[in-house]
Amino acid sequence: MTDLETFRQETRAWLEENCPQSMRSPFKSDKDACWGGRNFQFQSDDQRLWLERMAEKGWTAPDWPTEYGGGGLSRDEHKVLLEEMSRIQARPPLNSFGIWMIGPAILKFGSEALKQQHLPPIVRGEIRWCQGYSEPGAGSDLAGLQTKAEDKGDHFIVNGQKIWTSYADKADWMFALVRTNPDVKKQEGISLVLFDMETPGVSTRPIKLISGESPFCETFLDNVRVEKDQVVGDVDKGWTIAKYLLTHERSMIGNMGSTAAGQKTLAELAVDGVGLEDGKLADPMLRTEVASWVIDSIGYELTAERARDEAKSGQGVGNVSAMLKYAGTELNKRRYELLVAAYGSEGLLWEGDDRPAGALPQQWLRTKGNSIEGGTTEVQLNIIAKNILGLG
Amino acid sequence: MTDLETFRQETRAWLEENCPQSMRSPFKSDKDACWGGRNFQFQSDDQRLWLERMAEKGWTAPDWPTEYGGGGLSRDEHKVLLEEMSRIQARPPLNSFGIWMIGPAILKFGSEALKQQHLPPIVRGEIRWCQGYSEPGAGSDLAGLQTKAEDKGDHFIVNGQKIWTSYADKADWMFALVRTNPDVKKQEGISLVLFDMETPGVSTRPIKLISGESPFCETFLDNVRVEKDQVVGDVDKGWTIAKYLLTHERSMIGNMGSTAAGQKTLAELAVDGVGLEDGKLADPMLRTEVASWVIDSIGYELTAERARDEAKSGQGVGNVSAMLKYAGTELNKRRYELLVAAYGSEGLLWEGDDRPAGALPQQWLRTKGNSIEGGTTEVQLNIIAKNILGLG
Amino acid sequence: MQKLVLTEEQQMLKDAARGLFSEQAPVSQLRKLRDEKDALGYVPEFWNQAVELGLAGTLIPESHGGSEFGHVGMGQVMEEGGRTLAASPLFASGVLGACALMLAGNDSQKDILKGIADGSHLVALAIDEAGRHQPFRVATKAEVQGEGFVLNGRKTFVVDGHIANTLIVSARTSGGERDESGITLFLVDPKAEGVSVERTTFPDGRNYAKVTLENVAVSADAVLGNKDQAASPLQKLLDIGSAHLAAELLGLSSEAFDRAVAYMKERKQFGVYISSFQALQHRAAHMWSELEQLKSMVLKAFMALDANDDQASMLASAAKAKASQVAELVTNEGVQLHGGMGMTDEFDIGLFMKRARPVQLMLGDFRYHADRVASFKGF
Amino acid sequence: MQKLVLTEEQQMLKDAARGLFSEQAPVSQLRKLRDEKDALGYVPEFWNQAVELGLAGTLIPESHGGSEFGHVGMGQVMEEGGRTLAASPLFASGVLGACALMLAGNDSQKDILKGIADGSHLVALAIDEAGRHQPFRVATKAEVQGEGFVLNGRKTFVVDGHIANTLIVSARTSGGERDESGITLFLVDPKAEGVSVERTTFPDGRNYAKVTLENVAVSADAVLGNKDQAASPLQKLLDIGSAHLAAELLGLSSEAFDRAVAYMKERKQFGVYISSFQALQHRAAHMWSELEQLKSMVLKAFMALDANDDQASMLASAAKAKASQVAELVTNEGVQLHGGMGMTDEFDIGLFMKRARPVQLMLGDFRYHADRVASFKGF
Repeated sequence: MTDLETFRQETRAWLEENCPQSMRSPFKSDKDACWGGRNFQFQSDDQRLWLERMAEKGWTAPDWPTEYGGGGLSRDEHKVLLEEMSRIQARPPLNSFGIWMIGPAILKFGSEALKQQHLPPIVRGEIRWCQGYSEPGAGSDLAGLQTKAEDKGDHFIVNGQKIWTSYADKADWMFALVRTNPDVKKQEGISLVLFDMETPGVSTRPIKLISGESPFCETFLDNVRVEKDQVVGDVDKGWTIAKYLLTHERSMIGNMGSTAAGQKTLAELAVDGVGLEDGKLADPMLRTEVASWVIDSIGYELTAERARDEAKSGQGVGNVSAMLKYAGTELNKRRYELLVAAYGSEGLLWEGDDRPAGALPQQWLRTKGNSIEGGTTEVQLNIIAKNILGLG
Repeated sequence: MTDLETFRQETRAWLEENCPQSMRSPFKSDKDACWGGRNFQFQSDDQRLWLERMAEKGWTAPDWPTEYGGGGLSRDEHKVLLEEMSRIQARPPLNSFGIWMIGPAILKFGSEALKQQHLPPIVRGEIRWCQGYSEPGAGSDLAGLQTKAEDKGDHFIVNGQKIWTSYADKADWMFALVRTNPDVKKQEGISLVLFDMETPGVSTRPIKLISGESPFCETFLDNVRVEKDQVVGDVDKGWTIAKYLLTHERSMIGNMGSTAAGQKTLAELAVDGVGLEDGKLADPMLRTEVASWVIDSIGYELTAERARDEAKSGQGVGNVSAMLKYAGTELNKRRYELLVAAYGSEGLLWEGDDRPAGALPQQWLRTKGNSIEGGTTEVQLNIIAKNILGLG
Repeated sequence: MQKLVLTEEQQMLKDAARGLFSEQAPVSQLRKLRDEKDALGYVPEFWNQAVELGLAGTLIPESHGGSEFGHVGMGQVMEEGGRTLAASPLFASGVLGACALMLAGNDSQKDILKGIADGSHLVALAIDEAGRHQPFRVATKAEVQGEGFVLNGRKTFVVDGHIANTLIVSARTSGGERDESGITLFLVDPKAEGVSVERTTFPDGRNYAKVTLENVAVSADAVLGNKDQAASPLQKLLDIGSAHLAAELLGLSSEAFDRAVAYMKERKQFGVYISSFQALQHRAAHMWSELEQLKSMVLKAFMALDANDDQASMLASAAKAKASQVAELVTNEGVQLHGGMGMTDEFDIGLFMKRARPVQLMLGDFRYHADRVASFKGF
Repeated sequence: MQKLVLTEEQQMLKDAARGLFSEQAPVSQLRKLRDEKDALGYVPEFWNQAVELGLAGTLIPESHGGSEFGHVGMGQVMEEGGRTLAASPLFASGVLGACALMLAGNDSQKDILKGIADGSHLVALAIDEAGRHQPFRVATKAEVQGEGFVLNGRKTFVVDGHIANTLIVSARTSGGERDESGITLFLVDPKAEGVSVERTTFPDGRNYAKVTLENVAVSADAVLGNKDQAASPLQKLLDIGSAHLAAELLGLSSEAFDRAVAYMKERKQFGVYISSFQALQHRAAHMWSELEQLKSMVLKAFMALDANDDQASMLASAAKAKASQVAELVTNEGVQLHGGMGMTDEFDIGLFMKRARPVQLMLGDFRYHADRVASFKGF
């Protein structure tokens, strides 16, 4: 038996023993996710137990080094773990911007002290993080940020405003881009800093979207003290790290074009809404549009697959994340417009438990942000034109 | 009886008496048009007779002053004449860039001597004109033209190359834009000059298009002598006249979105090509596209009508020619793509007399030029954005 | 042929309407109604002012208290109301209610018109039974009972249903569920026994209701028009309604477009105004072109309706189809061009998108009307 | 699951094909064939070189003289041929002809494969009877006569028909004109009495023929596959053909796109390169994105065909649908981005448009295949 097969058997046995039954089913709603942090209210003892057991093995961050609390798994072992979790429909034990975003950045760019300080609590789900990048005036021009960090010897005093901070009102720490040098090219005076959200001068306000409540907040920074040892990487060199994280984010958002497993497809939903006649969608005009969408979505999903396969094989043009982000989010917007058309007025019911299309109106409106957040469609097209096609 | 009614009765009687029977039917092909000029071969005695009779009354240019050979008709009389000609399906006696383009420019901007010299022969169809505007290097940047006119005292020596000169190989005279001053802003050193195509140094070469033979030519100007009294308006001030003529041209080309009287509509042709099932186009997907086109074309035709009505009433935003040019030509391109789809391979037959869709492949290819000639779609969108929406 | 321009009188009405809506029913009014979950769903003070200006009676003959200004006139009012997203019973009562009575009502039924014109009597049309508009697919039944009828069924998407004094209900008196013949219109008192009206909430915060009819007894007088033969006047009514909704979509799309263009001129990115980006300029120019075409189609449809032109139905459908398409384009682009700000509830631009979709769907979306245009054109 | 990348061998084949086409069959070769109204419609010297490289036998088993490289392999060849608009009997004979025999032929019929692989025997498929692809609407009749059959009917759009040594003809042996069952495939010698083959001219200057069958007598041996039951192998054959045409469209669209991008970088307007105009940049970026999606779909369709995956038909139709759409977009934009120069016959870009439309229509256009995808997906 190979080592990997041994690992699979051990993992399967461990999961069988340690994953509570109630944690072996897909999330029913967003509320089922475990985010951890100082003030997190566990939904159940099972949820807490599942997090603790996984964190103890470092499997909340399976591929991080064990010295920082991670699982220390190889690429292949990591894959086996995911497969075995998927086999029993085990829920992810922890949703975390710490694991997804700032953790990898600290691992790659941070000092040893920062690693020791921040990574273990992230793995254990003790500290919940939020991302302070965008600012009201900056928009697509992220590097044009204005939040100012004044050098005070051993610390900075930070003043400014962040926007689109997901869960800022629930997070314990923030990683933020701030301007530490206003006198150089805009990309060259930016630093990535970390601070506790309980620091005096930090306040947040939730943002209501056109689709209703949202995890987004505005964050106001009013003379906030940030210690110098909380800078990731070098002072004024934060833009490199930011770009690294943005590419990461873009490929996550791009995934929206796909239909998640278990979710009904657009075609199925259209049939629910419109009905069939002689085996064909009863509205031939809508059928044309849905067919066109289905074809495009096949292309999108295969392209995402091909990009992964090419990356593994060391082939392909490389930076396709801009294209996937563009195509995926535009596809998702079209999907929801077609759903609204398929259900008609019944699909626009804003409230109530017995709506035939559920929260469709809110979801439809929410998709409009897909082509704005994480780099607008326009920015993605600029990137493709300039970086890939060499137009300029 | 009002004067206008009298005029109508007299006109009707005159036409009845003077319009030969064979001139009372729509053109069967482009070849039926009478272009006049030194070398024109009349198709029939009737065609020649019809031109001569109309020219004698000045009705080849009904609204030009009688002193230059025109009809001297008022706006209302002109309308009555067109109505009465249309009533008996009288063919236009003369197609002429002289009447459509350079004549009006000379009337508005030219010296008395130029009017005396050029307008009467235009009215009589004795001199055929062509337009020398575009140059190979200029494209959309018309004002960037390079054809150079060197001042030699009482004349210019012109060197350069023109392209897209319609019927240059058949025309007697050319009106051309040339650069008389290379040292000022590009729009400010251009003059509009007139010269005989038989002048030494003028040569032409027909251009073959993707659709086949075309009236377009390249025109080479090699040390061509142009008398100074053949400048329309002031030297270096030709750009104003050019713009006046371009707007005129744009609105003529824009008309392409409409279906000419007597021509079958797209819907009718699609039914010919595809057939009906239960009263509906047998291909439901194509039906969706044709319906969408029909709706857009209704919008286009009504907008052209509204623009005319608003202009008459002194209402509206005014300069809508860019929009009509844009919408009309894009519509025409879509029309022909849909026709190709409707007829399928039988519609692509390139040769032969018994083709079910006739010269469709050539027409389809020719439409691709609609959004390029007379100012590209991109230029029209720029004009709308800048001049109408104030974006910039 | 009539010129495709407004007469001086029509232009004056349009200007007056614009003044009223922008001052007395700005977008902030709709926002307030929505946020406060206002029970009526419109502001009576504003409605009174609109009535005072004669707007409710624009389509009603002078003999019945209206100003008889025709569809072109009322269309200008609808367009201007679209610009400010004004909430009022104008469309339900002043367009659909008034025209239903004018098309099919007998003399005594037409007495209601006076109440519509003076704003005291509100009417709502209860036609749809499913999410997608299929006006001749009627399952609601009206069975003869003595001298009158008894009604059973469910209606949905009833505009201003919960504030109506009279409901106009389509029901089947004969034929199968999909037959065009056999449909009859009834005037129903929403307070009658067996009628329940439930207000529902939509993204645009406007008034729509579900109406349930359970053994509702009505007298023979309640029949509007001829028994079994509602299809023809109903179709005419829906043509009229579609044209007026196209006008509303034109108004809201024009305003959303104007706001997007204004935002482009004030928002800077990468140190320059975003109005200087050619890709955005071309998209804006295309939208403007589309809006101009729509404007012509809407005006022509109204003129054809006023002239009883035999192309009126086709033109109304073409206008509604195009309006639905343009509204979808422009409201989506409106949010996109506003960037992140466009996604916030705080900015108004999202409200135009939220209003557009219900109006697009109402009385048939692009697909419904494009299908009709194709049929009219014989393919 | 198989990775969506080419194997080293497939990449080598692609590179070899690209080398051959670009050197031995550049666009200028097609132009010359067209201008000279060449009787054959392809250059035998080039065909011999292609055969020598094994391209004609890419799909044919080694036992019959081929290299058995599969659809992914042949797809690379088709794509590269699309790039240079290469004219050759490769598709008609090497794809359609070879696969028809492989799918339905008996042992003695399969002997033809050797001739296909060595380029000496050319086959053409005569299926269509009208301008729009409807392969199961067959009016051509085959009536039993003695031991054999007698054929009557007309076929159109027969690719490389006038140079074929063998025609594969679909004809009705039973059932009504629109029935799927009752269709039989026949091997017909174009020199047989009653067969007339008329070459027709298309915008792309390629070989298409009309075939007329007038009392053509064939023996029982001429039946390819089972009598009355051609529908199933024919559909499989058409799936294969559609995928390979999608590959050709991918190739020609990619090349047209590359040329447009190159032109943008060399053409100046208003003193700057037109590649600096953002509106054009965004259109180019969108096209590139579309081409990338198409590339994935074409590759996946071939892999599914090679694996006999039950999604193969759906994926082939999806690929052909998308390819038709993308080719129309890119070839239209290609001409537009070249401006006036793009309209001249002198520039090559127009030739890509002229090639694209026949290939889009061949074996079904976007609409035909989108309809199939919808049916596969149950709506």
